[in-house]
Amino acid sequence: MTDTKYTRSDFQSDQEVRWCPGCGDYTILASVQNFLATLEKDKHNHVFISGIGCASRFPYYVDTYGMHSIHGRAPAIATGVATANPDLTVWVVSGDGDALSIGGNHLIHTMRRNVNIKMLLFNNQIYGLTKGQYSPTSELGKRTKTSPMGSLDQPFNPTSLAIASEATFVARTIDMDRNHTTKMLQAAYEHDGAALIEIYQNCNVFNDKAFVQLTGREERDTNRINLEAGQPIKFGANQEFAVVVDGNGARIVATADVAEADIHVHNPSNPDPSAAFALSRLSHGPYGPTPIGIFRDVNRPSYGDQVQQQLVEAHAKKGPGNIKDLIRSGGFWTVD
Amino acid sequence: MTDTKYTRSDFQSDQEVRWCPGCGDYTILASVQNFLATLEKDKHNHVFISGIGCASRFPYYVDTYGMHSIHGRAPAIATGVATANPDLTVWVVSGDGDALSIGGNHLIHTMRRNVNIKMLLFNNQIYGLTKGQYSPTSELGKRTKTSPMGSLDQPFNPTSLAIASEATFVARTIDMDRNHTTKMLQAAYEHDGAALIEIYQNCNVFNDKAFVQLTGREERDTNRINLEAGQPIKFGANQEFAVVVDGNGARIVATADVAEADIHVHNPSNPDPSAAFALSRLSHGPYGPTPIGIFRDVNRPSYGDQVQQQLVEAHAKKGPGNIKDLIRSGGFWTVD
Amino acid sequence: MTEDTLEAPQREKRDRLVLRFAGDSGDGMQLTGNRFTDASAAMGNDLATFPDFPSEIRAPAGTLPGVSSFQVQIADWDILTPGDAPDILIAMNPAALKAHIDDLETGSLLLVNSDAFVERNLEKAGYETNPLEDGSLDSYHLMTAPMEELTKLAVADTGVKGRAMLRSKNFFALGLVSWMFNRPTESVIKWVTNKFGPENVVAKANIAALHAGYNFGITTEEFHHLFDVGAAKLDKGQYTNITGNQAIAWGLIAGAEAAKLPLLYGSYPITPASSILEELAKHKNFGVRTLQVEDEIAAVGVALGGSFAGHLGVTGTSGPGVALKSETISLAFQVELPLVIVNVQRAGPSTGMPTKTEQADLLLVMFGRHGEAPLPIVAPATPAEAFMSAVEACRLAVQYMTPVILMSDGYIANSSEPWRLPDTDEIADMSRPFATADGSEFLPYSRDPETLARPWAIPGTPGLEHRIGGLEHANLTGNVSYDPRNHELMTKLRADKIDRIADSIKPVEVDGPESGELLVVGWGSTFGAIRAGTRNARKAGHSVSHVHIRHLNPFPSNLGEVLSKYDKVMVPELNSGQLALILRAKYLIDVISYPKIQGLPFKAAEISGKVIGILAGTDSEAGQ
Amino acid sequence: MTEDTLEAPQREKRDRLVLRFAGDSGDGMQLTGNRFTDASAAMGNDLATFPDFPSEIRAPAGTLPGVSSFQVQIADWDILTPGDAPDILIAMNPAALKAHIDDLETGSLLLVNSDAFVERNLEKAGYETNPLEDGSLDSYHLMTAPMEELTKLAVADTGVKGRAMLRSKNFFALGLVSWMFNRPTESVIKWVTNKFGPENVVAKANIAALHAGYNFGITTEEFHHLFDVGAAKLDKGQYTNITGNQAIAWGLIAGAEAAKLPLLYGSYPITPASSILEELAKHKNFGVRTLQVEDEIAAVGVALGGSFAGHLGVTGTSGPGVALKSETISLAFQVELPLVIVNVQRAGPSTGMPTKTEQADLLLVMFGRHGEAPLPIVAPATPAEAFMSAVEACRLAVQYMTPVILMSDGYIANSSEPWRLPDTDEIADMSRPFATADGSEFLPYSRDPETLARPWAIPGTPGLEHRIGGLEHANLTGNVSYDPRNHELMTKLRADKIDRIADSIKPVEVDGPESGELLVVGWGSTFGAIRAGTRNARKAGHSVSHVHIRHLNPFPSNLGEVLSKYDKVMVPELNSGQLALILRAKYLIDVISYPKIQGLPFKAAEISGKVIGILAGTDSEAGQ
Ligand SMILES: Cc1ncc(C[n+]2csc(CCOP(=O)(O)OP(=O)(O)O)c2C)c(N)n1
Ligand SMILES: Cc1ncc(C[n+]2csc(CCOP(=O)(O)OP(=O)(O)O)c2C)c(N)n1
Ligand code: SF4
Ligand code: SF4
Ligand SMILES: [Mg+2]
Ligand SMILES: [Mg+2]
Repeated sequence: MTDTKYTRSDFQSDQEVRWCPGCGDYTILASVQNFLATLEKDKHNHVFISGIGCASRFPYYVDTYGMHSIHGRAPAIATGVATANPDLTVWVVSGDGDALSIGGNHLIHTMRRNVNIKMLLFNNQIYGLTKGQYSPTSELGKRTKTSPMGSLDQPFNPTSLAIASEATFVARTIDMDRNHTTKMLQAAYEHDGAALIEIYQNCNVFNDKAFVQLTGREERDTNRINLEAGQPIKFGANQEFAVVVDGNGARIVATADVAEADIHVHNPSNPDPSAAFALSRLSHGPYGPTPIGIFRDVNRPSYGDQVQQQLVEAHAKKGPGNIKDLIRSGGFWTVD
Repeated sequence: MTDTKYTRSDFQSDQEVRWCPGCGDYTILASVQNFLATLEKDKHNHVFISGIGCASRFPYYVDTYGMHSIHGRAPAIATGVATANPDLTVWVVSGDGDALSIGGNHLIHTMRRNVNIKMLLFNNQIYGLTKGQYSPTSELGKRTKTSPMGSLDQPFNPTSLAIASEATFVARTIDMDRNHTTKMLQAAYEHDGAALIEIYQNCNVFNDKAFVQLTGREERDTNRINLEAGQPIKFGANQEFAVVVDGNGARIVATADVAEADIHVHNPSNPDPSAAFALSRLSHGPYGPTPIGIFRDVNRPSYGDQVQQQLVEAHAKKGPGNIKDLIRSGGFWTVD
Repeated sequence: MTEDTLEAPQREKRDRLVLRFAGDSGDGMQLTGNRFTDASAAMGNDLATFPDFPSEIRAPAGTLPGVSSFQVQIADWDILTPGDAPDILIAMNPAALKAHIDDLETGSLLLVNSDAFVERNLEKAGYETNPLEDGSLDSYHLMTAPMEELTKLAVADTGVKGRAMLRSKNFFALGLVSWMFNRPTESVIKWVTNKFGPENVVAKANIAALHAGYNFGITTEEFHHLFDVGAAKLDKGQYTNITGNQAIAWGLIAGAEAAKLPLLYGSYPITPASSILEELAKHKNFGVRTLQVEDEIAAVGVALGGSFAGHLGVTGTSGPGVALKSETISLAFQVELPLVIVNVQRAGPSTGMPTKTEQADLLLVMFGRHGEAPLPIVAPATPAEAFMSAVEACRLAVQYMTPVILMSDGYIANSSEPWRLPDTDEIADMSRPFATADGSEFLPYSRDPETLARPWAIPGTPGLEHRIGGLEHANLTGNVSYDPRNHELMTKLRADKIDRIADSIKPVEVDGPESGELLVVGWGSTFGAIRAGTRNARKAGHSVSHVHIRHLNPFPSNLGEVLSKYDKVMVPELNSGQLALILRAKYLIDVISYPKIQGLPFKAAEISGKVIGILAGTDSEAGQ
Repeated sequence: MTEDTLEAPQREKRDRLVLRFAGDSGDGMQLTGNRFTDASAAMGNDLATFPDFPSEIRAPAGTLPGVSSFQVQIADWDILTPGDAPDILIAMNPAALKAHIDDLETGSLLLVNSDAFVERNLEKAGYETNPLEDGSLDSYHLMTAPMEELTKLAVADTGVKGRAMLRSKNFFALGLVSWMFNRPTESVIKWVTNKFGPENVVAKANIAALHAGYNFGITTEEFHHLFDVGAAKLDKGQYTNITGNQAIAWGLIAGAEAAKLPLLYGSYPITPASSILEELAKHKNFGVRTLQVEDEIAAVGVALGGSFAGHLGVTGTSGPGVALKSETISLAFQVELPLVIVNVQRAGPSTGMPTKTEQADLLLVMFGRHGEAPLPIVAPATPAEAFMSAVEACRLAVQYMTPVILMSDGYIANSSEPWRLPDTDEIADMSRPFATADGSEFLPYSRDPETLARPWAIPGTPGLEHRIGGLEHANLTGNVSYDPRNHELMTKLRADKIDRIADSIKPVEVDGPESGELLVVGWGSTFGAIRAGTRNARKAGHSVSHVHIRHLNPFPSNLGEVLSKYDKVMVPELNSGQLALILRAKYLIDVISYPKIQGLPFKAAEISGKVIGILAGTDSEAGQ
């Protein structure tokens, strides 16, 4: 072991973890706690804000600052925290219902503003806490308690939506792949601005095996498309598949059928988000070949920094605020 | 004149129109009223639902059914109307603040559900009714009453957002171009499902000339990229510019510099929305070459029809509901 | 013991018995309780249930927060509550014992799954020594059974393997308890078979465990406390056992039918309201449209849109959702369209204790809108009554063209009781014809002279094109108007319309003397405890009556007069005095508020104790 | 007339005068009124203003809904209201005349822009004949001036062309009125020059028109009604003319400074609250962060997040926004963080009449949250007072760790009055140190023994890592808890904390006799009318006193005692009796409610009339 400042236990709160046995949330919690322990950053400078849902219980279990807020509003509250104090690392933990259903508006606005928050979207394609209704990422036709004849709602593709919301960092990972999760956390942490990580999370009680095509021993090699910056996109046990992007979008081809030069070289920092968007359309959920990794990672000044910057400029231009002058600024007269 | 069933005046209500003189809303009103008069559809089968804002006053002036609801909620209310009665044509009229700020969540969900509504988004890049604050489509750095040092918020590109929200029909037009507006209205009307038309609308009081690059005599030819299904995308007074779409997104080239075959042929009904998305990124507001026309037009069953279909299926399977049986369905015992 | 006694043991007759099943949330206590309840219902008992479970889906096994319980009272007379203290507690593990033992009175029965009292579980529950052994339970009548071991043996041949074998232990407990209380096992077997299919291994295991438990009771000497509760002398009729949420769902279907309208239910899942949506979603063959949408604001929006288009728009939620819907409800009030808003209250504020009950949203629904926007409020007193309350809410919405609040709570939602099935043909026709063009100018804000309801002209009607909206509008025409006098007029008209509802609702009925020393006034789910508590006090010779208010706005017109006939008025509420505040303001009576804010319902004994205290002058706590 | 009289004409001295400027919303009436007001302020008059404008940005020219007006009362004593009826109405077109003439008493002055009385405009205003000619105005003192013609001539050389020339006609009117009422024109010229720059053609045109109007007064015989109002004998000090929204914005800055906290203001534009956001956005050099976000829910969310991080989080809106924020305010209450919510009320329900004033959100802010969640409510009585009310709201938020409601309304927001500038150094330090680690276990829900406030430990503080949330939590530790007794305890603790605020606020003060026949109780913007009305009634010999409540929750502790000293209590409110309801509930007094729901403030004469009616027994209308 290297001598890091912290160990995982420094980030374990004294609260008993109360997810269902076998829930993917446990794995993500471990990944996050382990990751935080690798950082130099003082633990009191991390803040976790969540909404409501199974996922949103997360902050209770991490021994940092935290707020378990209300359903859907975590990005807004986190915006306040991040704008007030840009020195903090503000994490948002949310579920697919919390982030994309009731909280959809805050999500897209937080992305476009590039608020410096790290949003972990635990996508289990179901409402867990309320016991199994379909969510905005549930597949068409899904039968749940509230959709006994099958859901009619075309699901969102969260990565597409985030990219179109002008997000500067968008990634996807899988609960069970702790190494990959850690890499995504690291990249999001280093990103200056809003970062969204969609984490496929198994809800073994209400939506078990939703991600089996990406995690199953037999399926995963065929279906997992690893996105690596600067690399041509190939996948399959023997790299036998490749991805091509052109005027019709992205599509999967047999590596053997295309020239190496025609294989799309992944560039998450392309200022134009079109290729990232095209890649996000390769799958519409974990139902076949699905890209995993960083879709987009570009630079734009973060909201908190810019707000701060305007304060500094105003200060430089007008001097420090003086309340005595302020109340006289509209003109005054004297009675004596 | 052909002998249509109606004339514009049939769609003019007795209410005095109360927008500022010179407002682009007048032109759109005329276009819509004229368009409605061309239809066979009975006027009592049109419904206009709006939110709050200058644009949202629209329903008062159209002599059909209408509701001037509350800020941002028109898509939700319209969903109720369209789902209750699929025979109605349900129009939503909204502003950039109404639709994209407070109403953003309903917008994206209505799009993914493919609710059969025709959404006219009057984008004047400003809050008109509340007297000139910046909106979610205002350009970066815009100085308004609430952003005296310039807005810090990266604007939305409404067409990108709609496409990523799984919209089946997305178009853009300009208030002043009444012919083009009419064409878009016609296409939206014919589309079965959710249709979004972004209409660039001049607010001559708080944001005058925002669209001058697309409407000005001198600028428009260079900047207006007409999207026509099946056509290679060229523009400029002499078609001297063209659009190419590849793995890096869409970009503008000199027509002379590319082979005709490399010019992107516009296909709004491509099931993959990636090219439409790429085209939407050509501009981020009306500040240079900007695509006008239909970005996307694909088929997916509409929400209202599907809801209806499930009722029919349930009926076929279980017979008509019988309340006497229902209350006995959990078993019962008799006391006598 | 002879074979004879084995076959037909001596059973003590009781007029009522309270059982509480408690175990881990994974142990299936709700299911066990419900099966026992159904068997009792089928035997003709009157009964009332109280399920109580944690908000975690599956809190960690063996811990206190993970304990789930189900209480049921069965009786041979028409009882009103699930009972105050259990006569028998069935505890499946140490945590369940620890969480509930304090509610058990000395001498009561205690049936324990002894296999669970191993060190790990004891530790998780915070026991330092084993209570089964350390004498701490000596004051109870303790019975133990190694339920896990016996279950494993019982299911060995059914094909279930490994840890899954233990899953049937609740059926073992159910079998044993069935024997003790003389319940037939047939209905349970039928239910299991229906649910899983006859060939299913789980079904087989459960049935095997059930039999094993039953037989264990027969063959083991320990279980000699045998009780029987006879059939209740209930009114003639057909009965079913029903929970409040089910009753509301069915009542909405019946209400829409009586209004001759399709039902459109817009909702967003939230505990404890979700099961109304889930129930309604099953009944598409009634033409019921259920729309699960993105949030509560959209939910009320789609319902309002549905009403505009001529459906009966309904939206259901709990407190946080009502808060979010407030702005749209205000619009519905202003445009005067029918709309029913169901609030299944839970303990707040904020997320509070979502699985616990409370009545603390009364002032929210009464006053929680900007501007002057009074709404009718209907509140059922019991799960069964919720059916007709839902019908009534639909009636008011349609007849008066107004949003209506239907106030339920977590206790009503999940508890069940036998419901005497109404003759649904007798539900009065409450339809109101849509407006049609008659050649004269259409005035969307003209009014029915009696109800003050405006016409309902739905899109698609030739000749009645019109616009409505949230801006203030001129009387009759509905054109936007900023005229000061018109605003005052419209404000009054809208309020008068709601007030007129008082003409069409039932006066309050007094249980007990028509005048006297003390009147207890309640609303909502406290009914059973108040009725039982006041009756008990009356039996003990105290002058006390009970009035339960079902219409909270407007109040029934005789309420003021009734209140004035008693020296004192006391209002028990699961909040800090919200109805009390309104009664004080309206009737200027020094109402004594009796608040309870624990996320739990009242017990009958709490009410009678308070009554006696007030009458004895030992409880001097005045109102507020 | 000699040249002498021209230079210094005989002017009638008046102690007070009420002017109303009325014209098309495009005519610049608000600007004209404000310039006149500033000139009067600079002359030392006391004054009060009442702007009234349509909600359309630019309603169609010439129509009644397009009329915009601005009333100002100037006086040489400390008046309290903008006056009931105008002494002079300046009408720029027929619609303005029609909309306002009914408010004018017989014999009052009427100054009309005769050029606008052409057929098209008459028709738009609904006049069949020209009122300037048909004798219908004979009972007023009518003066006319062809303002458009004269303005055109005046601006001919300034470079303004075409229809734009007419835009300066309000300056012509202002010049003429300035001459009539002896106001200097310098301050206007200075303002114009500052606004447009000295070389700007619009500036030049406006100034030319101003001079032309002034000179027209001097040279035209018709304008012989010349009045002068001397300086008011106001308390010594420096004064500025301030609107309520400006005062709130500055008060928040001052409050944050006194709390030694950066201010973070989250908002979404809404009439009539937007200008608070707009004002605060100008003062980034004070470290003020203004976040215009996507909606009201986000606005309160960012403010709450700001508070969590150690800023003073404030959010401002109007009724519809308060409704939307309700759920998050409940969270803020539950996590016990400071937060100020400004509600600038407007006429509801729903969108209602957004530019009109009303007080109908009192019960909403008092009760409009799910669960038991009482909040302190502070309400300024006048625009100037709003400054210290905002400071007070900040104090309560920080000292008691609670959300606080600051209740203003459209009338306070837009009206102005002279404000005697406080010595801001004397604003008490109201900071509360953030918690820091001291080695002992940190208990986020331990409490200050006096205020019951919990510690404020902000992220970034070493050693105090902790989690807060909307679920019910255990006393002291804040760990999630479903314990029934704990829930009751926490509910009480949170309520007690709010009640304790009563210990730190000023008792109510009585204006008038300390006991007697009638007490008038008001809150908010009705202050001026009630104070003037009751004083007038008292001068006329009636026994009436006035109490104005600035803290609506908790009430000042002497309120009950004060109320008990009068035979009758009357509460005038711009709603249907909301404060009256609360007083009735709390004090069991048969309060007489005097509601006005017209989107307009009370007039002093309405109050005195009601007072006299009640005392004479001719007004028997009892409360409710
Ligand atoms: C305003 C409001 N509406 C609804 C709820 C009920 N609710 C709590 S969590 C949740 C959805 C949970 O799903 P998701 O966000 O996907 O999280 P998960 O439990 O699956 O992790 C809902 C509907 C609530 N608490 N508050
Ligand atoms: C809940 C609520 N919040 C805020 C407002 C105030 N408001 C009315 S319209 C509007 C924005 C108008 O902008 P936009 O939607 O772009 O329409 P436009 O006036 O430009 O046509 C706002 C903020 C409101 N009426 N209701
Ligand atoms: S319900 Fe699903 S998501 Fe929630 S804790 Fe259980 S397994 Fe995890
Ligand atoms: S403010 Fe702008 S958008 Fe509104 S009516 Fe006037 S010109 Fe049109
Ligand atoms: Mg989920
Ligand atoms: Mg706009």
